[in-house]
Amino acid sequence: MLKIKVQDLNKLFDAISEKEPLYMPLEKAGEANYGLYKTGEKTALDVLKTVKSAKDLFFPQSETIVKFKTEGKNITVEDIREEVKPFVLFGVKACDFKAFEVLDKVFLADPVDTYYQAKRNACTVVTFACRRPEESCFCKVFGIDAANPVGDVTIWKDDENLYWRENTEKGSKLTESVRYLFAEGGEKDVQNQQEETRKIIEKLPFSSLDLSYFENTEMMDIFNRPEWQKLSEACLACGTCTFVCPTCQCFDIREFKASNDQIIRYRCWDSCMYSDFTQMSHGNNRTTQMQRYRQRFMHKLVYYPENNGGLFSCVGCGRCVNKCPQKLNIVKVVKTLGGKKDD
Amino acid sequence: MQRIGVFICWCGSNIAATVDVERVSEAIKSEPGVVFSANYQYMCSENGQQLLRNAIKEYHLTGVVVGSCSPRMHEATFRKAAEAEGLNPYMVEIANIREHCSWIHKDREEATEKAIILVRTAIAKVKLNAPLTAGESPVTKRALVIGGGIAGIQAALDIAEAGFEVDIVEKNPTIGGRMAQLDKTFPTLDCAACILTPKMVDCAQSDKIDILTYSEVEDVKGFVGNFKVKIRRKARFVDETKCTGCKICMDNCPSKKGLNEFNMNLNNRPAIYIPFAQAIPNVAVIDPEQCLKLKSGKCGLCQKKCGVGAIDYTMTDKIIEREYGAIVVATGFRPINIDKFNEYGYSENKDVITSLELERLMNAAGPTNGVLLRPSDNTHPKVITFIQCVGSRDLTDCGKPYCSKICCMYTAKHAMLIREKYPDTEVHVFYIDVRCPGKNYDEFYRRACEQYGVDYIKGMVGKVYNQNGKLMVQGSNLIENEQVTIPSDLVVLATAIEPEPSVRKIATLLTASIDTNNFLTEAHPKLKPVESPTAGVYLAGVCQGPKDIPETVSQASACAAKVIGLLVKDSLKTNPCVAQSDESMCNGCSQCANVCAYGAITYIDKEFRLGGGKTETRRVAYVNPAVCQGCGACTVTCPSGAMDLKGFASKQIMSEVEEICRK
Amino acid sequence: MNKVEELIVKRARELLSSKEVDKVIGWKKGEFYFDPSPAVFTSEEELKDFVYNGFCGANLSKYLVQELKKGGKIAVFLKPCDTYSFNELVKEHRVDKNAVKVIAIECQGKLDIEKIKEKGVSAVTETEENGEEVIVSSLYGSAKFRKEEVLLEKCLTCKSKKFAVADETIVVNEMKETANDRFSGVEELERMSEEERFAFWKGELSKCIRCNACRNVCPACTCVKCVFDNNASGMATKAPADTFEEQMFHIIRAYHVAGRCTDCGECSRVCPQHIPLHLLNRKFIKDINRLYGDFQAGEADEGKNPLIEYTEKDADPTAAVNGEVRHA
Amino acid sequence: MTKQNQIENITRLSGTDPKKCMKCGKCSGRCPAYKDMDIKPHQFVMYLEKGKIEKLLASKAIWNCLSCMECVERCPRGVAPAGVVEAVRDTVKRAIGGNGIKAEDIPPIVDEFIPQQLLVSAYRKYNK
Amino acid sequence: MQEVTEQKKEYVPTIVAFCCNWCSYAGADLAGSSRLTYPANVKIIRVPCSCRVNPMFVLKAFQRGADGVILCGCHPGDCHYVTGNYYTRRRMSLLFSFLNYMGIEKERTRVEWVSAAEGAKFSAVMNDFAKKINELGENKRLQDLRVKEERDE
Repeated sequence: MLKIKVQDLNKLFDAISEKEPLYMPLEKAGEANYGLYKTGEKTALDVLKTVKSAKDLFFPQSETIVKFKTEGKNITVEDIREEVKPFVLFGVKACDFKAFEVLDKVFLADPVDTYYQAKRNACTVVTFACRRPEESCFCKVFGIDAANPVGDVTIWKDDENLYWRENTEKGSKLTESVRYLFAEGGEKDVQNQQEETRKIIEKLPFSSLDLSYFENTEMMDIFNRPEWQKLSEACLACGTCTFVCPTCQCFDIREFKASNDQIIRYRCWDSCMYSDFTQMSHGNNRTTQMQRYRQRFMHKLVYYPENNGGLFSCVGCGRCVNKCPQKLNIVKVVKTLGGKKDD
Repeated sequence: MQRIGVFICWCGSNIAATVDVERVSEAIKSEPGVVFSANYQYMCSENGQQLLRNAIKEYHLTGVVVGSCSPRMHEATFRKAAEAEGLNPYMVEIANIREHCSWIHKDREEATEKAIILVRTAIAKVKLNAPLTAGESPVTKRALVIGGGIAGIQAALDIAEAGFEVDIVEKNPTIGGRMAQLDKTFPTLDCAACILTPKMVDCAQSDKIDILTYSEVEDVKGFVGNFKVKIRRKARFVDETKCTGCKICMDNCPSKKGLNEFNMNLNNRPAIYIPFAQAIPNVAVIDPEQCLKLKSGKCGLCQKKCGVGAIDYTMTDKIIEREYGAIVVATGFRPINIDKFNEYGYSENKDVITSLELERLMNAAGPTNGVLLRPSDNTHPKVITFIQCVGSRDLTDCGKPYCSKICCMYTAKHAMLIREKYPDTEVHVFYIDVRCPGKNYDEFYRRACEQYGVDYIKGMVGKVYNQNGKLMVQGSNLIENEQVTIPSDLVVLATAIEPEPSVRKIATLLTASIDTNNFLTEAHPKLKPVESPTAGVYLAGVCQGPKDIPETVSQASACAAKVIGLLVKDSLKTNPCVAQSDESMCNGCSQCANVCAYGAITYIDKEFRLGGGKTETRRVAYVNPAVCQGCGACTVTCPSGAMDLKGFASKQIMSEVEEICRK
Repeated sequence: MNKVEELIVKRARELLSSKEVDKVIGWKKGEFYFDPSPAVFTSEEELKDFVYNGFCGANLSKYLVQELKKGGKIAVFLKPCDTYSFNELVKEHRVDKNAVKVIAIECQGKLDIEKIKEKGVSAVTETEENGEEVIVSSLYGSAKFRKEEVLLEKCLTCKSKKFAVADETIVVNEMKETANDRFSGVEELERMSEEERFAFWKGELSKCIRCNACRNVCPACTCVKCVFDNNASGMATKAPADTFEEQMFHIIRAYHVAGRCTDCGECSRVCPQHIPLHLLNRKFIKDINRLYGDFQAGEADEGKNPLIEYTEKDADPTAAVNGEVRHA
Repeated sequence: MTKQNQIENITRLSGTDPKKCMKCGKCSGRCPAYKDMDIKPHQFVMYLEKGKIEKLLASKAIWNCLSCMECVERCPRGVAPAGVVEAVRDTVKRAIGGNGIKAEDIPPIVDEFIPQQLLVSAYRKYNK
Repeated sequence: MQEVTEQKKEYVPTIVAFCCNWCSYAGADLAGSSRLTYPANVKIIRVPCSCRVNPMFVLKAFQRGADGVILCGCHPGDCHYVTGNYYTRRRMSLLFSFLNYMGIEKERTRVEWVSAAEGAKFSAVMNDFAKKINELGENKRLQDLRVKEERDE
């Protein structure tokens, strides 16, 4: 294990970013989000939850897929894919890291999403153990250890030091390039911090959330529960929950006419909360907000696990709990539906 | 697939000298959708049009762009040519490469480049054009005239003369209006009744005119050519078809306390009355406020005395509904209330009177039988002082900011008549300005000074007070730079006039706009002075702005001409470039109707299928294409974009923008 | 249970039991003390979950649009600022006021849980307002704050504690008007140079994730189909694919509610990125007041808003933009 | 102070726009002190409009105006001749300097018959 | 004017002018028939009334690379549709003030009233506006980079 004084962190960031683009939580206009580090930038490593998750780096909110050029009656297709240069994603929390696993199962399964894959392969992920999880966190429910995330490198941080552990070959390569900034040691401090953190996690209000209902109930029984109506009543149909969610993976493919002979086809995040979600030429198979609301949670808790060996597509990051304008969230859904298992 | 033909006009050398027309045609050829591109010396010529027509036929064109002079010049020409060949005329767009290009640029390169862009822009628009068809709506061949004063009478007579039926709705028991109250008229001094009453009789005798007195417009629906109007016929308590106007009822009526409105409340009349001798219809009416029978059930004398059994105390208001093709508003005016001008002491002194009251005091049929006696003691006034601009040109709360226009002339008339009839009377006139533009008007005023010795004093009166029975008129004589005080026997105030207040309700019903002074607004102050912005509604007389009798009559006849022009048509072609609301997106917020100057937008409840067998009823906007003028104000007000304008659709304009900005 | 909440629940119970209304729109308790959600109550039994506390910031008026479509008479609890939204909805025929019983309720300003968390207090179990102080109790003890430290942005610059409409009122303690000037934020920006303003908004708007929360929560945004969702509008966008789209969305959003925005502040409250959206809306409000005379949307449930109104003497755009003119 | 400044100053003090005057003379027609005024109320407005302030500054009428405000009250165009009179008087007064009435002189001369308004008006009139 | 254009030859700004059919478009026609010049980068779009101009059109123009947008309508009080330009006046006052508040240079947007008789005014206004836009140069604050990329190619 290696360690570096917190006051030397900027040296570390500069050193990494000199070699490869470095993406990490930055504070811009008062909010912490992942962004490209440049010297002098205001970092936000201590913020527990960035507003948007780290998934942007592999699956950005909007991404050009292909361009078309028309010339008279001819159309040429321009492949805009370029080789993605290696980059470092720094400070990913355990929940967000777990979310990559959820996304991988979607994007890397056959047929492989090459846009996602290129970025995923090019990235060295430095995960960051949580020290002070808060009341909206419930990663434990999904078997995540917030005190010991994996990734290519894992870091811990206390008031004095940042501790560094390489986990993979990619991690070693990164470590090598910045090794000169580090000193050896810190195992004990990390261990102590982990114990502290795990103690806090035990006490968190949602840590005892019980998901067994969703594992043991027939899909249609859950689908037909009358409570969905009440649960969704206050939903504004905005996309906040889906856009801050680290595992939401739906996207829409749209076109933009950049000029008279140039069309850009791009994809952008879609939200199952939107009325045009899965809109088809015949119309829409979900016509009410209740149905759309149900879709989101059925997908997270039932459909996705069904297709992926029981893996839930929620990682308990709690962003939706914090950000929903009307304070609706997955915890309320789980408790409302799961609380009446005997029905 | 669109098949667009592009025609570039040389306009002789007007375009071709600065724009390389050959290059433009060539550049346009490769534009997607363009199947034909040519240039020609004079596109507007017979041969040019033939070129266009041939291309439409040969290439089965779905759209045409002509790069030529301004669309304001030849759009109609090319549209007609296209239509002749079976192409919808609204599939033709003009690129203005003359006024907006060749004529203003010197550099050939620059001008040619710009011309190409302008033509491309027109192509982008025409690609989104939709064939439009002018709608037709039938015309009800009957006109409504609201107001039975001289304006309404003249308009009705002229319309009837052309052979159309016309109804006059008058809220008073008789037609005649303000003019009937006047004694003499300027500048000829002929008697008002002598020239007005024959016209009133003509109205009554015309088989085309239906006079609905003692009636008010209650509701107006519909639009130009197709108005549906509800008219309230107030209970007269006298059967119009039976009453002979014999006046026996009047003589026998025991209630004599009703104020005589016709005589400006200067004397009294019975509860059952005919407003004046030449009233049309010459039919009595019962004032329910004064009638003992109606108030207390005790009396019924008139019914007993009536030889033809015309009196019916059980009569109630009736609402009748009629249809009209055009409406003339001629609601007239009234003098403003001058109680608040306490400097003139109108409410304190009986001998301070308004000009209209003086008219009655001088009229042979008036309360004094034409002998000028002052109201307080019925004596001849020896010194009479006139004050002009009372309430006119006055920015305070009491007055009106505008010039009432008629006062200078009628004051001169009054002064002159008094001096003529009572040469021993001293007449003074306080004035700010004497305004007499008009044929023989200034001459008239000068006559008052020169021939009749009326004393005109330049200056305004500051105070009128009673001192020992004399009215002391204290004012400025600005020419002499003196403050003068004139002890007078009678003071006459040239009171400002204002639109009859009922016009407000009528304006609302007709969605005709009203200005800050309650005058109806004309569609254009110079070019459409008798039209209201609401199609099919015309304005005559003072309801539109202060004016005298000759002007009123001219305007009324102008209205009639407009109405006749409308009613001779069997149907009206509507402008197809009108707004239309996409009901599936409209949520009936009513913002669009608020900005529509023409009242073209109404709201209907419409049922929508939601899927799953469910339906939803929603309030949505409906644009009446016959009324909409196509300005587009509503389209911008609509946040959802449900409202769009045909021929100038948002998508079309945006595609033009895109094309212009393309480099 | 606080006194106001007690009275509200009591009244809701009466209304439901007497069948005077078919449903009640209020707030329902969440997982914590600080996360109540808007909810529709149809039975007395459901009312056990009714809450009204310092975290009931949500404006309930917009829910009437969807609930009224289902039929029945509804009682709704509206805070002073929410009553303006209600009037605006009535004005635009979105809500039939005859089918609604407006119960206007006391509000002393609502609290921002994120501000409290930023102060290091988590696991809040209760709050108590004491004049200008707020006592926040949590699992880890209690803390005292000055009210302005923990109020929602929209409550810091509350425009009025007057009820624009009320069939009945439930007010226990007098509501004090705030002395804060709600336009000071706009003025601060106006004083900046164009470059500074541009940089400010660029920074703020670059955070936008186009989640549409600001639009969807807005009581003035009730279009059947929003231009941004309508592929035929030529303006449809789903993501901030380019900085222009961020700008355009926020310009058009603010413009479309100009003259109709009551300044309820919900847009800023719900923004996950804390973009000060109220500064956009208030610019329009400020300009309207400056150019066309003071106007408060939602003050009445009829009448025209300044954008569908005019006077002949209105300022010319150039003078208006240069700030040279003011309404006389 | 240049003449132009002086004109602007008087206009500002008077709170009236002399261009609004339509020269009807109603102010002078109403003025109760008319006979004693060497320059009449309407002339005050006109001289100001024409910039002939030396005439105004030399006028005796500024001391004769009763400040009854009738002219202001009656003006149909919202012009305030008395405002101009007062503005001129203030200008003259300020040029002379010093106050015409000292506060300490008042109590001895006040008796119960002096209306309060007179005192107020005298202060307005003779103090700078 | 001529000088400025020559100095900055490398960048020719794009100017979109929305003109109402009844006054300003006719004013532009008159400018043409009077041979009163103005720069060729001013391009006119005909609308029935200035009140037809949706703020979205203005934004669209900027998105597509316009460097200046000007709206011309009948003089207030002379609107062919009676009240149309009164609404325009309010809408654009508020919109342009708002754009400026967002940091967009206020000289990039303008409203002018040009009657059908004012050919000279039309040309003068366009010359002046084009000059201002030339001085400001390329619009970089309200543009779509995707469009710019394609344009610059």
